[in-house]
Amino acid sequence: MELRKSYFADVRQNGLNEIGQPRPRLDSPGHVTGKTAYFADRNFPGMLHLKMVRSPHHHARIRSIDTSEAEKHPGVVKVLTAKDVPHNVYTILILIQIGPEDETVLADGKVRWKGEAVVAVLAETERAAQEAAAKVKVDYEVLPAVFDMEEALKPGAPLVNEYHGQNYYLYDSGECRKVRFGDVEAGFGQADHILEQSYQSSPIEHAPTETTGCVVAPEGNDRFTCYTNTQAMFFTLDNASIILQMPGSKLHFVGGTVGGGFGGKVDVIVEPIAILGAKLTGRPVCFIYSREEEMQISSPRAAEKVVIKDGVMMDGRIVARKVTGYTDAGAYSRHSPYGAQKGAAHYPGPYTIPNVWIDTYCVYTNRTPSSAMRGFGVTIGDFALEVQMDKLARLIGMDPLEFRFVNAYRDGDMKAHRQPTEGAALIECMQEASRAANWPVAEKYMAMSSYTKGA
Amino acid sequence: MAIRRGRGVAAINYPTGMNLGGDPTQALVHSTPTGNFMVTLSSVDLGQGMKQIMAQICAETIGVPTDRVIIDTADTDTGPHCMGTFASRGTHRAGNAVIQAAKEARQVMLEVAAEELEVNASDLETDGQGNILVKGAPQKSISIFDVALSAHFKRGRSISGRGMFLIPRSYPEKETGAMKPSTCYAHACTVAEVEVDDETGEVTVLTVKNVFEIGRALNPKMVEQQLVGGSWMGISHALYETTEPYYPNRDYGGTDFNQYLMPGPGDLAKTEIIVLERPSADGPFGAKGPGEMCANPQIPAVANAVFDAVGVRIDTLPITPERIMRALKAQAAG
Amino acid sequence: MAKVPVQFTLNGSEKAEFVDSGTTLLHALRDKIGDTSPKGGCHQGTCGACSVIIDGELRLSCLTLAETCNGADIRTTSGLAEAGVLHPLQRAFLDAFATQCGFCTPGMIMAAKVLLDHTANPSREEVVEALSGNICRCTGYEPIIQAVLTAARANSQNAA
Amino acid sequence: MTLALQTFSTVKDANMALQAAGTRYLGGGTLVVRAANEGDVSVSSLVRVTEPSLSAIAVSGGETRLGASVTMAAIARHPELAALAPAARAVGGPAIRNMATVGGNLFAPAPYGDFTVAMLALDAIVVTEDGQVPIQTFLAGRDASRAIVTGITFVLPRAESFRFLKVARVKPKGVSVLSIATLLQRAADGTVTSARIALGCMADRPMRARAAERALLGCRLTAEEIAPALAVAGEGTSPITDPIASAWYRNEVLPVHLGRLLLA
Repeated sequence: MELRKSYFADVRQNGLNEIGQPRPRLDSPGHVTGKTAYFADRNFPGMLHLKMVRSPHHHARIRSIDTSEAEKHPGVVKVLTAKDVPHNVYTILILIQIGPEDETVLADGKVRWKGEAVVAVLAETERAAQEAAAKVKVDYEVLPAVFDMEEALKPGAPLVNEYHGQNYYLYDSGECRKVRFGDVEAGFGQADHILEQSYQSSPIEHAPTETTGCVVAPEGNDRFTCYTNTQAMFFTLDNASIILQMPGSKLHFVGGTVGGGFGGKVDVIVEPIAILGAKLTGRPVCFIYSREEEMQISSPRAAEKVVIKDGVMMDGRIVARKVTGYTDAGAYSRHSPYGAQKGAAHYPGPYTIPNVWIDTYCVYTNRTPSSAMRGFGVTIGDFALEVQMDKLARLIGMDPLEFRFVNAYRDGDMKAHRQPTEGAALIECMQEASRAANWPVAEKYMAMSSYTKGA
Repeated sequence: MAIRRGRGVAAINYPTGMNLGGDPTQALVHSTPTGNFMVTLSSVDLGQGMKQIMAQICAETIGVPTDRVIIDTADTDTGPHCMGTFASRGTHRAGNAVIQAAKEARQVMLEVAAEELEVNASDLETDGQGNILVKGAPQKSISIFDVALSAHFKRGRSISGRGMFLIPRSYPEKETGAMKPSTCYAHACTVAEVEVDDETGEVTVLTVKNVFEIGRALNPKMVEQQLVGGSWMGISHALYETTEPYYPNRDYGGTDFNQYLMPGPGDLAKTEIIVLERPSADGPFGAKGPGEMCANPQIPAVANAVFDAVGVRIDTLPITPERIMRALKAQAAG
Repeated sequence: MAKVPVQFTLNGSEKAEFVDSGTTLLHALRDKIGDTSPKGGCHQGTCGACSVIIDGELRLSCLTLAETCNGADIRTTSGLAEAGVLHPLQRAFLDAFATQCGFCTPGMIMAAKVLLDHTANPSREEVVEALSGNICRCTGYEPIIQAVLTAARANSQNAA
Repeated sequence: MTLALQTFSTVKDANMALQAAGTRYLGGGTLVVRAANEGDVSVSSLVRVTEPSLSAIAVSGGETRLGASVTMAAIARHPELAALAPAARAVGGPAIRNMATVGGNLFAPAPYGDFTVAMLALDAIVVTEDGQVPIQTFLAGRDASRAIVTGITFVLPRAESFRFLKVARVKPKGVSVLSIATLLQRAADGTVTSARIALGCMADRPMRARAAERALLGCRLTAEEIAPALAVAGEGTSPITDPIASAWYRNEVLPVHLGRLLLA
């Protein structure tokens, strides 16, 4: 890695002792000696193992659940179903007033995705829990499922989630989050070329080497200590408090040393049910996702579809951009309504475009609920935007890098979501890339600056 | 058979934080009796090095070496609130909270030192090595060790501080979408060079040249860790990864690291990282969040390079050999 | 439940425990003996985080039953430092900033150690091959490869 | 019920124990211990055998016998088995190769079982207490097989006649998109006089590419002359679709990779 200090040297604070120094990481000696304590490195006598009975169907009504054989299985201490969960229908962003509550901790009457948690089995050993889980009998009536976002948005599509009433998240702005800036149709009217293209991704897993999980130990005083690898301590504690209808003062979360997260450990899934198990049995409980669960049950990055329509002039200026983004939330909201609107603010990209129209939809389908991941709401949008930029440049016969200089945002430029640009540095990144990659651009672009339009 | 070469470019920006729900983090700092500094937080280290960076930020602000700072984080019985580690917010939000707390603690520390040295606190400075000196008269000094002892046992002062950083909630305007979902933006431009086997659709990423603008590299080696690993993940996203390979068909989802594809140690592109620093107005020492954006520009850069190599557009991620083969066949069929 | 005796040498000290028949070595080490340096990243044999050295060979402790290890010499990363002095590989991982979350690190170090035990001056290709069963999600592998190459150089200089 | 391991000193005794319901044979553990870890509760008992002959490698003249417990690592480092080393090294990473056995590989479902693809090209004989069966027969009936495999025998190929290719997305240790093993005898003028081609991932278990084998006879290994063989390489295949690749893709690239292997 090279630090190019020549850029922005005038605004950088110098004379610092610790900042800017490549100090050794204080946690690394623990890592290389195997001494770092992750949540699962805590072991308690009498600890129970929690295994989840999961839905084998994408969408089904639950006619009945029979746990009697499982409860009799040797080593089984407790079997939990929806009725055991004090506040079973929840949604994590309720903490920031983004509702409705739309997800069950344990399925109640219906499953909406293959892999959904239905019954939790707590046993003396993992093996006993697995064997007992196999003895839980759930009678399902399979329902039609919908996997394709466009199909889901059509009238008559199977309804994924009754708490929403339709297969999209209803924002205060309606069926989508909207950004309106300038007059996009007028922009298309003046454009030399119009290019409309569609981009698609599929779900992506965080795949941290440490799977999601927690170990819960009763403290003996009605308090429970939860050793967890959550990415957000109080967010998880507060949601657990709501789900369990327990005062937050009864909960003690310990974490902060996580074997990789990448956004995959911001859902509140394992902790509430494990705490409930510890409360109802009085025993320590561990609930750790298997690798298969991490891969297919834990929330992935949402699949997205992005349709971009651009109006471009022969001189390279983009004069109008219309983006319709679809985020595949899967069966439940989790963080997806947030991600979709984060995308709405991002979609114009790092470019100054006078006429912008953005609609972003959060769509429900019968698949594993998606959630946050590194680059949440932006990563797939950037793929679409930057491939589109390449196509536009080629369409008008311009060098793709020069085309980006023409449109690059600079300090003071108004973004479509009506924030003035501050601290821009796109131009300088491109100038340095031009040099580093031996991709020459015209001198006028190398003379540009993010500071002002004039330079 | 032909191995065809191409290159592609992409440029991106990336927001720091998530203000659409309000974005707070708090920190507490206090001195031990011998002048070590305890930072208490509830922020989570996912491996990106949050603990180390908070230690350096506290050390810089107090004016002591980093090894005099201890990080106690992610115990909800002791640590004040943090929204969480996501949205590139950790360094930025928690760092600001630590600075505020450390400044308050530093002020008390200087006041105690001033009493010991019988000067005004405003006349004092730290040398970064654990001493407090009178400006312009460095021979007149006291160690922070002694200042802390004095505060604890003689002067009855608590060398401590509280830090709070909150970006107030932004509510998107319904009709126009006017909103402030984040604060400062990081930037990047990546040029990728690929080889595509036009008989099998296999893509080899030869080089990626990444230029990242991240505000301030608080610890350059740790920044490098993030950026190198992120660049790898970006390539991985471009060419390999998905839990649903036949999306929207729900079948054949991988369940292990053999089936969930990521580049192995034998697939590494020659990776170049160049870092620019345009300090952000509101970041700790100008820092922005580099952790997420570093994995984004490689995806379109690789996609554009594939097009440059073989003349077909793959607008669906991941860009698998199968998608390339299908596109090449469609192209050949005219 | 039938308990079976297991007895082996772990990092030079004798260990004897009774475990449930069918218990994996990974569980025996972590839950019975208390050596948590091998990590359970998949329990499928696909991530390498649980790698240990058994009688000089790299093995996955998650797929090895403890009772098949009677009499074996087992080495884990927690036993690598001697009298508090880090092994050159551990030193090299620190110096190369080759750890981020650290979860894969003990397994990586085991895989690298077996390589260096048999190959004094490995090529980059040999290092890549040696690490190929171990997943890292943070680093992009390059710093780890560099750390192993550096440790190999340090080893061979010491030997010279 | 817990998982219990029974250890026997003879294959005969182990075979008896293996007749009990819920019992499976433990080789290197890469398949059965994984299944148990993943919650396969249909297995409650594991059987293993410590008989030394199972771990023996015997090469005499060309005749080779590998005990069923011989590991991939042992094959890869055995000086007389150099021709097979690429196939042995195709299996897993270093730790897996120290565990995975010849016997286990015979049962590994696609996309695993690369070494068995090599064995199929060699027309190996699979040995059990019940007798000996050609590998192709064994593979066809492996799902119902109850007798412990004790070893595998074959004629060691001359290095120049045997070729092996594993195509993987992830390097150096990905699982197979497909694997190919070829054993070709050629006349002095270079024309192929006999050909055996085995394929991995082109069905749920290793299979022979009979049509391509026939088409290669009498050909020299030039792009032109092998073209007819490549054109029929996919005959009779029924490739798996999995997260690595679709059946369509596997069929699409099989002739490409076979061609490259033959021309290498």
